[in-house]
Amino acid sequence: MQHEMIFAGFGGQGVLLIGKMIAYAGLNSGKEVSWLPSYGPEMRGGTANCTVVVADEPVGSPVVASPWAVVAMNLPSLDKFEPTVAPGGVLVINTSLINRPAVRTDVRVVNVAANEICNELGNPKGANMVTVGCFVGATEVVPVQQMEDLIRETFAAKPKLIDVNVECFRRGLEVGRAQKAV
Amino acid sequence: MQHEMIFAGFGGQGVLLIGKMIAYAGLNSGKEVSWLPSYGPEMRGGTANCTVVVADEPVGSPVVASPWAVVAMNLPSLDKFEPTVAPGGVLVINTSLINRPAVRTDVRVVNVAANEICNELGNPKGANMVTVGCFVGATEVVPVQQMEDLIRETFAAKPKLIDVNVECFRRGLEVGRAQKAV
Amino acid sequence: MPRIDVEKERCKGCELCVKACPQGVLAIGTEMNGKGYFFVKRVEPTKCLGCRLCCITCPDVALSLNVNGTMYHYFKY
Amino acid sequence: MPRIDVEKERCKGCELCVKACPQGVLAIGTEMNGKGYFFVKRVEPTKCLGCRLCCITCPDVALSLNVNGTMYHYFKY
Amino acid sequence: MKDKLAFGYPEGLTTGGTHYCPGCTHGIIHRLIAEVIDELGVRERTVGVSPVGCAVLAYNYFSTDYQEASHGRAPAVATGIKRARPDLMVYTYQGDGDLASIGMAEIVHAANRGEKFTVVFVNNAIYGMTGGQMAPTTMPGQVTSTSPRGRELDLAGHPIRMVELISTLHTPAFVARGTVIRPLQAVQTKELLRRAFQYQKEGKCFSMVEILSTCPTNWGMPPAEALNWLEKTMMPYYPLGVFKTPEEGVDRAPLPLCGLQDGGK
Amino acid sequence: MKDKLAFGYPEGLTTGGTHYCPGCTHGIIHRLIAEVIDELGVRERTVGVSPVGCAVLAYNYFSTDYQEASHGRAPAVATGIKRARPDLMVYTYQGDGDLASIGMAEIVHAANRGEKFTVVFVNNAIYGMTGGQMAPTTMPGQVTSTSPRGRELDLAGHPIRMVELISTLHTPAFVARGTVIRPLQAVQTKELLRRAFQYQKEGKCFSMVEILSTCPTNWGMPPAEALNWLEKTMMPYYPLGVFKTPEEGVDRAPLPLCGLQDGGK
Amino acid sequence: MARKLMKGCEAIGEAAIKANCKLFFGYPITPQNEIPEYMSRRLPQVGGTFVQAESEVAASNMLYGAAGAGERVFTSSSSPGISLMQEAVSYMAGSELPVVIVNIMRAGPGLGGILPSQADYFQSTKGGGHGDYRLLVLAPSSVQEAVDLMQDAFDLADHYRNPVMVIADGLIGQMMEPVEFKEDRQPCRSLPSKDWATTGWKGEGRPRAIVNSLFLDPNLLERHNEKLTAKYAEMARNEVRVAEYFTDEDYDLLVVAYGSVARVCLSAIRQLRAEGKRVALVRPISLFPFPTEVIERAANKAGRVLVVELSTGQMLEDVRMAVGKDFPVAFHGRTGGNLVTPDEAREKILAQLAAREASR
Amino acid sequence: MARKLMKGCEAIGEAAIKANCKLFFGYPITPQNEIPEYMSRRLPQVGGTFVQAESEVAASNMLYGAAGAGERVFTSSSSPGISLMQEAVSYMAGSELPVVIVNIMRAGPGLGGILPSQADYFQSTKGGGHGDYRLLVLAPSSVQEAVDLMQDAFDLADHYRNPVMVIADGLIGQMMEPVEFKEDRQPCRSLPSKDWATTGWKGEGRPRAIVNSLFLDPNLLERHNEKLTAKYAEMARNEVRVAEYFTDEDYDLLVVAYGSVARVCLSAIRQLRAEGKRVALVRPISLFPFPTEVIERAANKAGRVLVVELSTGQMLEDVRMAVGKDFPVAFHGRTGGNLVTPDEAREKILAQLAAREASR
Ligand SMILES: Cc1ncc(C[n+]2csc(CCOP(=O)(O)OP(=O)(O)O)c2C)c(N)n1
Ligand SMILES: Cc1ncc(C[n+]2csc(CCOP(=O)(O)OP(=O)(O)O)c2C)c(N)n1
Ligand code: SF4
Ligand code: SF4
Ligand code: SF4
Ligand code: SF4
Ligand code: SF4
Ligand code: SF4
Ligand SMILES: [Mg+2]
Ligand SMILES: [Mg+2]
Repeated sequence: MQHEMIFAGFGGQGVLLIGKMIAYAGLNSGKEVSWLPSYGPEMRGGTANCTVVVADEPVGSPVVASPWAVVAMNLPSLDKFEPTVAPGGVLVINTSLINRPAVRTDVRVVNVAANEICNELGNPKGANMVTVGCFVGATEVVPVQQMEDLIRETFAAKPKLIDVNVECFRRGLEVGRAQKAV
Repeated sequence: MQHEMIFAGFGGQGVLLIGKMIAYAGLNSGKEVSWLPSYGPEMRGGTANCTVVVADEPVGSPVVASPWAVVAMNLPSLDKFEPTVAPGGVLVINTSLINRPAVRTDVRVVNVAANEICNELGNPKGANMVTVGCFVGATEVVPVQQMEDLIRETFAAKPKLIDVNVECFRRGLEVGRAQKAV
Repeated sequence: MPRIDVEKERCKGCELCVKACPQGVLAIGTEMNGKGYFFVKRVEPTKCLGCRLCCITCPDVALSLNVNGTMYHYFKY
Repeated sequence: MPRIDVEKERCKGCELCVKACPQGVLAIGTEMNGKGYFFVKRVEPTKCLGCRLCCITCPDVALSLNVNGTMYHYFKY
Repeated sequence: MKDKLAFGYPEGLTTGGTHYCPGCTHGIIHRLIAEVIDELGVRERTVGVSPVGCAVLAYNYFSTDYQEASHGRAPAVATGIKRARPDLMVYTYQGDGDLASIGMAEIVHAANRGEKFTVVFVNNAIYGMTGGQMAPTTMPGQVTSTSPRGRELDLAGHPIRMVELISTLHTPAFVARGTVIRPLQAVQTKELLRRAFQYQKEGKCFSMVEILSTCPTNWGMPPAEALNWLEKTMMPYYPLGVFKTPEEGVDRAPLPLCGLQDGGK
Repeated sequence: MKDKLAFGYPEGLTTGGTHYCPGCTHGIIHRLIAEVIDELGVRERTVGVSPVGCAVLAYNYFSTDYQEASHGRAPAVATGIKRARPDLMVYTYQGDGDLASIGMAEIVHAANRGEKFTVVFVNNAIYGMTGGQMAPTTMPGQVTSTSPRGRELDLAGHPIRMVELISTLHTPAFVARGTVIRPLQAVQTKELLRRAFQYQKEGKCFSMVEILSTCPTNWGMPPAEALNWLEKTMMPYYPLGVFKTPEEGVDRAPLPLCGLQDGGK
Repeated sequence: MARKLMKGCEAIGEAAIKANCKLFFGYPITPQNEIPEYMSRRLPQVGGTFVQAESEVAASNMLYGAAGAGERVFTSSSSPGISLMQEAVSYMAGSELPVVIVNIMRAGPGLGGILPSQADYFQSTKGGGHGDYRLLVLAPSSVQEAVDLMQDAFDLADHYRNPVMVIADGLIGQMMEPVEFKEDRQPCRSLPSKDWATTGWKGEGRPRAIVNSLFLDPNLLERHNEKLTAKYAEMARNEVRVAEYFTDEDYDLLVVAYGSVARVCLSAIRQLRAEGKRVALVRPISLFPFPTEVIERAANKAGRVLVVELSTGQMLEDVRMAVGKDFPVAFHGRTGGNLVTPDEAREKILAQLAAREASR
Repeated sequence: MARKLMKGCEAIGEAAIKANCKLFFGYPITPQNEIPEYMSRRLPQVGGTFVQAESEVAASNMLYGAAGAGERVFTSSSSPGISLMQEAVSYMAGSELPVVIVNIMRAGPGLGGILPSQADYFQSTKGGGHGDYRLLVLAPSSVQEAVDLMQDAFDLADHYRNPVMVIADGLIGQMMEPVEFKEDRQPCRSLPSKDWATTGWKGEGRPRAIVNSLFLDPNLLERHNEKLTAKYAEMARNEVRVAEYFTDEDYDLLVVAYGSVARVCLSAIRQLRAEGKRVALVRPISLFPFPTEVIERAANKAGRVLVVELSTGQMLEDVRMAVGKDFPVAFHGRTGGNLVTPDEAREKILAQLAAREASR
């Protein structure tokens, strides 16, 4: 099995981080992984994305033209990556910042109002955690426990942030699980 | 016809100049010519030489391994170039600074006490003119008149030097003619 | 009356003009422009002195000043 | 008596020592060394003071000074 | 009566907006240059030279002809332009990495030859474009991505003061330092730029204006705080002022500390 | 009583003799360096760096380990050696083309980082090795093979004074200028070299000694006349002395000519 | 040691430290800034020294000095910066100094862009500097391989007294992959003692050490050139590194690609083979020495070759030389920072297979 | 105009002036110092400007600026200096600037020596700088040809908006030969107007001029690369220059050599032919574009090739690519500044003829 994912959003939204967490979670559960950030001129424009591959075999191409999943945290990202999702794949949309529905009908669309949820939990910077939670909930691409451990590790230096971020992740998880494929 | 010549001596002896004059004289009398100075590390060591080719056809290689003539103004030059003269060629030796006779017997050896002669004429820097005069006298490789014109041109800026140098050249010429092949 | 105009698509919401204005005329708004920046708005337009400090400060030339021609003579700075 | 020795193969005949010597001890000779230079000779050896000015001046370290040990105490310069 | 524009968009700038980070003072400096070019009426014969640095795209922002130089070599490129076409007004726009690090030889020699162009030197004490590495002008103790423990003076030396260094050259020049962190200083800096361009226009001398600038992004602080940091940290070490003018009698080459008489003590 | 050697051949030099032209003062400078190395007892841990210039073969003349640097980059090479092996004594020997022209960036930055090596800078106001082209230090009006009408100040600028330029850096250093044209000055210059090497030995600072030197061959005059030309022409422009020492309180960074208040007049 | 997720650039830095390299001289340039940044953090922790040079010219000459003093040392840069090092590279090759140079190539020419490229192949393998010299050039196609080659690079440099260049692109430099640093790694080649290094001459034990590439006597310089040529020939005999994929099976097309692109091609080829298409891949790992014989053999078996590069065709020339003119060598290149995607590789391969079919 | 005896370097300088080049930026280095020295004397006489740059890095960037401002300009240097120009060369190729660069090659690598060499062939023809670019490279074998090629070089540079490199060695640079400057010389190519040059933007007439090689968008950069590639292909079609000697006759051996060495070989071949030996010579004049077809054809006729260079074998690779693997390509090279003498060439040719005989 091989899963290719693209995480995309504005510069400050932390999409590189959640991509990295998925890669780590994959690695920690015995998979082969790769994480590839975009570092071209688009970064200057304020957008960022990364491509993550989690696979059983050593990863072939870390460059992916039609990913299994796209996680879009803002509108430009949706516009850019929606068309690339492989048929039958997954498209996660942060509806807080994206005010249009998905166009594709041959992929599974998962919606999450990430900014509303994190604001609600008093963690306005936690939208990425909500979103990745939702993604994991909807796909089970990596084990939940791995992800929670990684959140704890990530914020180890700022202990106050650990619980709110775990909380964000869990709320996302619920939202995702509710939209799990059946 | 093609004549290849090497003029060699100490740095300050003016061997590059007499080589250049032969080349100019050749050119002025309608020949093809090339003049190639040595510019390698040997120059630092205080010796200098140049290779001149005067020919009816465009000059092929300006580098010459066995020249038709060698003009040696000091001992190191004789040591270095005597063995290279083509059999039947010409070897001019400045006996004022070279206290050994030629070894080669298969070439025509022409001797000239260049420094004595020029000192005698009150032109201690004129050994090169004596020598080239001797060379031209012995070989007629270029027309005498051309050479005298060139001396006048060369010292045009220092008129006082013209006559003494022409004189040196002519005295050399005599010495050379006396040793002309018969 | 002097009037500061904000070109909202040029503004990057850096707040330097807000800090530079001696009169509290400007403040960062809550709307986002096309590039994702919360841009500056006039909050106390009537307090504007026309001093141009905000204009001189703005790194993105997002502000311009219009005055009633008779009111001031502006020197080239 | 101080004695300046000339290492003739090192000397390039630049004459700097000749000009530096306050006593006229040295002069360019008429003999050539192996490199084609007319090298320096002592012409007034008995006038040498042992001042080392020639030695300090010579770019080619062609000169050395020997003295009778009791005569002077030479400082490292 | 109709409204009158008392502050508007200079002709010397293109209208597209810049890629600079919010609150980066590169933008203010751009505007001041454009205004000076406008006011001197030389836009149609001005050629700018962009550096490699955050201002690499300057050619997109000024409405004059432009050349993009390789990293640090803008003074050589400007020398080429000005020697080819002495009628053109030529200026370089260079960062501190560009000018004071890799381009040190080129700036010193262009100044020393007295090339008749103008250098705008934007000193933000860091490599902005490449993501915040140490520059030769980085302050003692300043943390950057290649001085993670802060600039260590025993390993990296003290920050270089380019204006002071260039001022020691004997060749006549106009050399000054300003900043744009407050409106008054921006106005004063514009005056320095005007003088610099004016000297060039008159064919008098090389001119260089160093401008202390912020890099909120790589300093890791909000724009307004960056202005204060600059004032507090950089300005005491990099004094503002006119350091050298081409007028006679103002050469200030330093003299020896002490004569050789007491050397060696 | 046996004779005693009061002036002999220093151990620091090899015995082969040099390729320098007759009367060229490169040779005197070599001897002084060798004597200092001998006297400090550091020969066995000294590494020299030759330039590209007439002293390119210096590695043949000093009896220490040696590296040959590319043209102008000796300070970078020395930085590499010294950072790799701080226990070694490292010095560069550089001409004015090497150090002040192509190598400007490297010397300024090595000095500014405070690299703990010693630079011997031989300023003969010309490119000796390549046959007498103009150097940055060539005197106004001086005829060279690339300044056939004499150095023209409006086209080539004034000669660069490296000691003055390096002295403006804030990083502590020992910077001085001497010459070897008379025995007394040679003795004084040796003292400067001794101090420079001593500072290095103590790990204190970067040190550089500029030495005014002759090039009889390319100046086109006999050796003795060259000494006089140097004295008459170069020395007034390149004053001898100690310009900077690492001791506290002797930083002499220039101050602005005038404040911004009167800027723009 | 456990596998760790690391960015290519940082892994390269750590690999150097593991190879006992304690010195780094470099100058920032995208997309390899993480290397100097990593070294500036890590080296002081292991008693090493990081120097941010004033330029790539200076950095490369610092390398020269440090290597000449006998220490392991490396630098890294990207295309324009590597161009600035060419004089020093020629000097280091001429003076036979063991150094490691990393080039994380970006798109050119000129300032170009910062995205991945392989257009410095010629510069690296044929000599961007002057004179007859060769670098040993290694091209990893994964972060783990970058780590392994980096460690070998120091051994090879020391063994041959020759600069070794490791070239990759931003894809390798910027991506994170799991890597492992072997605890008990042994040098991959014998390491002769550095008695030629300038460590201070005690007057005995060894001759005076002179690090130098100047030979005024043309005969001495020619002898030096012959010595270097013999060394390069020895490298050509012993240091060819190449990965072959499916060359034991049957195939109608041989793809030749290196570095990041090879990996993309391999993805496409695996998929195609699963579909029954007969394709094989040769991936040169050492670009100098070039795996000429392997490619010649594999190409002959296929009768048709496709070279894929992020350039307008540079390695292509070496492949052409290996293959000769008996059958077609096709080329697909992307430039400007654009990558070859697996789909694109697939399409180009299919087109070549079809052409082969048609020509039968 | 009458023929005049001139030193190669000075003739090159005068040729530039005759080609209406009024700007020279350069830095001294042996064995080409006579070029800057000549320009420093001559340019002010014709209202031109000579600048002694602080380094080759600066000189090449001055070239960039002056060419970008629309003026004809050239520089000259020798091998190590040319290495320092590689970044700027890549920039000039990327920004499509017409400049002329003269390299009077000396022996390397590193500081090497100052005597003749042809070991910068790779650097000149394959790209010593980074990225995909090509220079037009011309190699004269006499002083007169240096003059002619120098004048053409400016036209070619302007026509293609591309740097042109003229490479020779100290033999050509230092020797004196008769030369003639034709009074009525016409440009060898059409000269499009330089409306891209930064001459001041009047707001109309032409778009704003921006001299630049930066393209952040990979698609734009790729398009730029494609444009450059097409230009190089056009050069390859139209700018091949080659001299053939005796290729119309029968021969058993083809010698390929360029520049000074070709001339020495020709001497030997003339003599050998007089003795009845069947040898021909192809002398590439343009090294890029390389006369591949001519060599292929001539080589096929001979069935055996001997390449002679002052290097360890660089052009050799291009000849190998042209010839393929069907018959032997032998090589004779001298390095270190040693020249090939006519006798030596003769001997090597005879050996190849004998080998050919033996293999029949
Ligand atoms: C030869 C070369 N080396 C390095 C770089 C990478 N680089 C781009 S910009 C830059 C420094 C930018 O800093 P600065 O000049 O201070 O300008 P700022 O971005 O701070 O305005 C560097 C090192 C390059 N493009 N070319
Ligand atoms: C990169 C490079 N450029 C130029 C040269 C040629 N070159 C050799 S020495 C030299 C200058 C020598 O002058 P200087 O440094 O003053 O030393 P001097 O000979 O006067 O002692 C030059 C330009 C070179 N070898 N390498
Ligand atoms: S012009 Fe002055 S008062 Fe008005 S908004 Fe700007 S800063 Fe405030
Ligand atoms: S200074 Fe300019 S960019 Fe910044 S907030 Fe004010 S208007 Fe916007
Ligand atoms: S030691 Fe003094 S007196 Fe004696 S020769 Fe030398 S300079 Fe003259
Ligand atoms: S100074 Fe030295 S080299 Fe010169 S003449 Fe005197 S002894 Fe000879
Ligand atoms: S990185 Fe720094 S200097 Fe560059 S645009 Fe952003 S704030 Fe300005
Ligand atoms: S050329 Fe000049 S500097 Fe060089 S050795 Fe001769 S005199 Fe000395
Ligand atoms: Mg900066
Ligand atoms: Mg000099």
